[in-house]
Amino acid sequence: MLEVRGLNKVYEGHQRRVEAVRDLTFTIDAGDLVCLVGPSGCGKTTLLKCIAGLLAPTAGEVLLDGRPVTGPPRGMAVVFQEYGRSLFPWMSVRDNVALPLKQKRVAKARRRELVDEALAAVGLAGTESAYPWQLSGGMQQRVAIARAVAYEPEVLLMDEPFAAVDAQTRADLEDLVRALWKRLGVTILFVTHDIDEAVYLGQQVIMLSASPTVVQERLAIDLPAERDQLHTRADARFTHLRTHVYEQIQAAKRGTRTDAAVASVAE
Amino acid sequence: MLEVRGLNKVYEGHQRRVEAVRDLTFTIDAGDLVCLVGPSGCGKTTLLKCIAGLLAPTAGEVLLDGRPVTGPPRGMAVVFQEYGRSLFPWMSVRDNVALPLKQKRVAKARRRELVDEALAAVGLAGTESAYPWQLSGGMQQRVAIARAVAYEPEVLLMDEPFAAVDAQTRADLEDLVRALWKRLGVTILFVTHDIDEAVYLGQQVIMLSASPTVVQERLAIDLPAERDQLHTRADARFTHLRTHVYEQIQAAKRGTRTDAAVASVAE
Amino acid sequence: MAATALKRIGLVLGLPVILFAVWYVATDNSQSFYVPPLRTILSVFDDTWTGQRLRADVLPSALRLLAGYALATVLGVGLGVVIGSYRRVRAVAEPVLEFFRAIPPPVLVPVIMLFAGIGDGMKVIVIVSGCVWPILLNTVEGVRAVDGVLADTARSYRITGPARLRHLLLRSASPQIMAGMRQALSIAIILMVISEMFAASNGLGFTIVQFQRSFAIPEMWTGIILLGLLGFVLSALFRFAENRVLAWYHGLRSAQRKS
Amino acid sequence: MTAVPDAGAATAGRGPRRGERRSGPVRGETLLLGLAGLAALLILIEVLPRTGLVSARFLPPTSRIAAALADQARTAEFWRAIGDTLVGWGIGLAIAVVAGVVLGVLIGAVPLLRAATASTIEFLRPIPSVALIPLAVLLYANGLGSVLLLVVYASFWQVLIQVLYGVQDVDPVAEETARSYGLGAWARIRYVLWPAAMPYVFTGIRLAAAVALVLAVTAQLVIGAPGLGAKIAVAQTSNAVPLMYALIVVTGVLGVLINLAARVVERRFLAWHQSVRGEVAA
Amino acid sequence: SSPSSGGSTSSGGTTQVKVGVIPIVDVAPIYLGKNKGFFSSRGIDLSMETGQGGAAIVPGVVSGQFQFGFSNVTSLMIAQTKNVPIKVVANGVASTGKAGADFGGVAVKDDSPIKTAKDLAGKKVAVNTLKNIGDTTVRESVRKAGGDPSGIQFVEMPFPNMPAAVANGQVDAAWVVEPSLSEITGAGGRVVAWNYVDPAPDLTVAVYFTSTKLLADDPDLVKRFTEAMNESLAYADAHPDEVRAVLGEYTEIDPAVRAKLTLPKWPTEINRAALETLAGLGQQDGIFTGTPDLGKLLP
Ligand SMILES: Nc1ncnc2c1ncn2[C@@H]1O[C@H](COP(=O)(O)OP(=O)(O)OP(=O)(O)O)[C@@H](O)[C@H]1O
Ligand SMILES: Nc1ncnc2c1ncn2[C@@H]1O[C@H](COP(=O)(O)OP(=O)(O)OP(=O)(O)O)[C@@H](O)[C@H]1O
Ligand SMILES: [Mg+2]
Ligand SMILES: [Mg+2]
Repeated sequence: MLEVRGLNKVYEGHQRRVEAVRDLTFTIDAGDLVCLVGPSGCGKTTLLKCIAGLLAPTAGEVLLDGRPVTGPPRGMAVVFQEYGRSLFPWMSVRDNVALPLKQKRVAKARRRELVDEALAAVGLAGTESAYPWQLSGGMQQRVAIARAVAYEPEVLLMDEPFAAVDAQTRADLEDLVRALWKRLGVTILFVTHDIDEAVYLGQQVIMLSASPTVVQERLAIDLPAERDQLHTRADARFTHLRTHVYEQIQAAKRGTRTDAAVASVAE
Repeated sequence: MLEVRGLNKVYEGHQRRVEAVRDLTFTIDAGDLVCLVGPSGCGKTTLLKCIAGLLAPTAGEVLLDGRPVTGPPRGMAVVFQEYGRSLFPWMSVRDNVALPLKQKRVAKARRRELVDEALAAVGLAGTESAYPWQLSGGMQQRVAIARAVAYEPEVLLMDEPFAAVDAQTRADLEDLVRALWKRLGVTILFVTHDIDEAVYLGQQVIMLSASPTVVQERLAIDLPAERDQLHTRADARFTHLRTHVYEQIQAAKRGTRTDAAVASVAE
Repeated sequence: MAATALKRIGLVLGLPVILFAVWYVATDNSQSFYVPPLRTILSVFDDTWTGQRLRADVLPSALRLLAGYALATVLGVGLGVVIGSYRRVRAVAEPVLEFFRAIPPPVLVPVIMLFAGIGDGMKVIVIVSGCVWPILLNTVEGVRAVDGVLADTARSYRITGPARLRHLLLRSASPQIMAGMRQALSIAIILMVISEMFAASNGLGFTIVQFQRSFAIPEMWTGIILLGLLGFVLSALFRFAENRVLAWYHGLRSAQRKS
Repeated sequence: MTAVPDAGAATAGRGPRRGERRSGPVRGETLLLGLAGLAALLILIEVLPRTGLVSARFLPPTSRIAAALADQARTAEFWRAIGDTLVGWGIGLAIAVVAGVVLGVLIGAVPLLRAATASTIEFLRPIPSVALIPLAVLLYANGLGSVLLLVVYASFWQVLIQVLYGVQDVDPVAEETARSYGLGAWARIRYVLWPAAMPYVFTGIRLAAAVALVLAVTAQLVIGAPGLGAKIAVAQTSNAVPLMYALIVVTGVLGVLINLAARVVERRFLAWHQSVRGEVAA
Repeated sequence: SSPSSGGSTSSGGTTQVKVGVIPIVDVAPIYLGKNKGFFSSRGIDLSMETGQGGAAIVPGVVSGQFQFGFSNVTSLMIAQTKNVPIKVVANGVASTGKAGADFGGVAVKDDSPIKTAKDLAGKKVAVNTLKNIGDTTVRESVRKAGGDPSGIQFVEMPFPNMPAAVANGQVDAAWVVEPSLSEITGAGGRVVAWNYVDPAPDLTVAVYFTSTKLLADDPDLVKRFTEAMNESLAYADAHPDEVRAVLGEYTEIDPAVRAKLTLPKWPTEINRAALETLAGLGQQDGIFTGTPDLGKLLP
């Protein structure tokens, strides 16, 4: 459904030339929930922007349903890492969430419903009329999430969407994303730095290497589909998987690949 | 050394009136490393800004060395939650880190040394001449940290400073902060959402309640002073403490206080 | 590389060439005394703007223009920073400034003459009196709009006084200040002309007004074209400077967009 | 530890604090301070001729200007002149603002258009309205058309340039957000580009408002279209110095009022912007 | 009247006529004549449009926006050399011809070392427009007084600003007309040269003109305007008190000044000989590029 083929992205500046992504190839099936982890600065955001059609790759291509992505595709929602700047400061929280729906020509009543639901789901009921800059960092981030959730997208790209919220809220939001995924069959690509989160949420975890970036490993998470914060995280398999991912990330940062570990998981 | 007394902060807007902090009273001794946790939107950032002298409390006061704080005190460094916006976009990474030192009249050679060290410590050697907006989110956040570290402050306030970096980098930065603290005897107030991090880093953890915000509990972390990522986190006491903090945060979100748990830890 | 250069030249010259062509054709049979054929205008251009005249009229004008513009920039940015930084100063000064801003230069000039005489000083002051406004207003707004987080950062690191001015206020407001300076550039040219309508005996504006008065209409049009060219050249220089000063800003704004 | 708040920082720290009060008193105070500023100017003009620094023959003291103004205020002709000036100003400004904004957004949003028009804009901008007077008279004599031509020509550029700079000021993350949610060109202009450019546009409108007034009066002054300018011209040629200053004062006061109105509108529409919110509540 | 008359609309037998004038003393007759009905009796519905000088009036007349205009003769001669399609239709205003009692002259401060026109040589003198009637006539005055006019530095500024410029010493002398002349003399200033008197007796200073197009299209209207104008001029010349009164209508001159200022002469005849002299002076000073063809310009 979503195919990334030989993706390469080089940022050319005045004196700076950064090869953010060297060569990425992977596929995500429709309805998959894939988590993406990788060292800071390895090109996750870059990759997401290329998939979202916001950035033209230097080489390679992104295909969505077999068609190359040249601009933002219909039915896609993105939660940006720079959540604060992605909210429109001139609009109330409600309007921020409602605007994409309006664009999508959702009827007014339904729009209201969706907005209210989404805001309630992220724990922001009651802040509808506030401006984003009147909110705390975590609250702003949740507005951005609510906007994506209310949009009911077919493909959802999230770039470290829970970085600014507390542990409890984070757990709730994780469950929200899984619920949304199950209910609507959304295809989700989820960037996170929290390894537990990646394993808890994903059906698949893609690990990126440090720069020059390639896919370090792709790991299927063979935990049961029904997950909950208490039991899933206490599961031995969970611990095993998270340890593996952790080791891979460490290896990625060192620039090596611990093939032994892969074998031990893939066995 | 740092005293917060009956602090109350109300934001008055056009139609909105938010009591961000109801009544906070606590003391931090010189050379303490205190972690602050609390639900998203409970007023941690507000508290930090009041301590930094950037925001006037509605009631109550902040005392530093017995004197009331009315403006940013000398020798204090702050890492803001909105790291991206706290970097000067017109300056290179190097200049961003060097500017406060210049202001502090650190000699040129020493300045260069400090800047290079700090950037290397956060893993950003080689990006000195880039502009902040040419960096990834996590890299930007690390520039902000490097700036604070290079400043060699006496009091260091950090607002979720590791939110945007990967697990491995985060662990490294945690150790960096502890090393800095030990080396310079800095007083550190560290806001985090990561409970493990709070317990791992702090000598004390202050838990805030949900809004209207008061101190829910203050917990001394009785782990050995020498900590390391592998062993400390595997320690049973560590697990015990983190579970306790987690329960308190959950309770805070529900608006209750699990006094039983407090007793069990404080015993 | 050559292709892009060619494209740029095409973009710069394309529209003007088309417009001049339209002008040429549209006025070719013009009988109107005041709208002579472009052909006629162009044919007198060389004789009108001889080296002698460029030296005697255009050069003094240009010098006054630059002096006035420089002074207005310093004044506008300086006052703007102060007014933008302090709400009370702004409250006191704004009505007074708005008062003067609304007075037309032709009315203001005699008043200025009362204080500044009729020499070059007066003309420079007239230029300043008109082109300081866009710089001032934009600086005020730019300084008021400094990002709150950035301002907090500067304060917490005790970046105050001149360092704050240099590293925070001016840089942060510079996109808006540049907008003001660009506005001011063409206004300075306009006021150069107006100032030379009073007590002048040389200058580009003076010459144009003389042409107008003595019914040398094609020559007057050449003067207008020359003003346009002057504006174009100055703005090209300005753009060059702006691209250096705002390199970070253009990079920041277009980093994601273009690539 | 010597982490001590020092006095300098303490005073600096009070800056934003002041602004934290409710906006009501702030606005009242602003008004009072503004009036104080104007009063100081009036006193200066009263004192200057009295100290003999300039002759009262050429710069009459405030009291005499006020007397001349009071005389004028009793005539219907005076109010008609103000009306005429405001009509020329208002229509001209409206045309300039609409044209400036529409073209500015269009040119600013389409990079190719921007590149292709830049040189032409820079060529046309410095052409003074006064040089266009014969052309204006040729077309419209001393009617409203002449005034409008000069007013629109001069103030259009002010809006256009500000809009061009404003459009470029959109936060790329906000822009990308809009694009990723499939906002069309029009929606992006309306919901993202326009609000982001608004601070620049407001400055442009305030600049243009004054320039329009200046040009309306100048046009009347030079080509005798009815209005304050024509009255100033008569007062000038008649050597009626106090009257001339009275009329100039009226022009200036119009400028102050226009700016006041612009500020009120701005506070409403830019309540979200740092420049306004920074002032009302920290 | 003819409906084809250039730009003017006729209604009920009267033709609407716009005249571009400068709101100064010189044009009092046309206001007076309008009040007296000299124009309406000839089927002319007259309205005055004030402009600040040739730049505003001549294009208006040429384009037919105004039917007639008022201008000084040197400006019109310049226009003629440039083939501007205009024609003089009536006299405008003339010097009184009396040194010591004319409506314009070169004035200095009371304590100025300049005593006579001869002393103006090498000095800084303000005129309202350069290369026009002011500087040519001032030069002639200096020449006649035995001075050398070549070193005079003329500075351009509007008449109303001259009193201040003279008082502040920004210029050594200023060629001014009423009422600014009264302003200077009232403050103790002296007149050192009568430049409208010196070049020729009873110098015609300004005239009314129209476009050649209107003259061709509607000669009848022009004829009626000339008649009415002449009647107005004669009436004004004979009734100075009424002139002083009408000044109160279209100017803001202080009543005290109005009562005392020196009025010009308003003969109906254009003084051709004087204009030829003026043309000669203009040519001598290089104001014209060619020779003005007075035959073409004057009726
Ligand atoms: N606009 C830009 N100009 C130049 N280089 C850039 C730009 N944006 C990103 N880069 C570079 O590309 C690389 C990858 O950046 P990217 O933002 O994709 O990383 P990331 O994986 O999202 O990191 P993080 O987890 O820290 O957010 C980095 O080295 C960064 O410096
Ligand atoms: N400028 C402001 N205007 C109005 N209300 C504000 C403002 N800043 C913060 N608040 C409100 O104050 C409360 C506390 O905000 P604060 O930013 O201190 O929370 P926080 O604890 O830092 O949260 P987070 O962990 O999400 O960053 C929130 O309810 C927020 O809406
Ligand atoms: Mg990123
Ligand atoms: Mg916060």
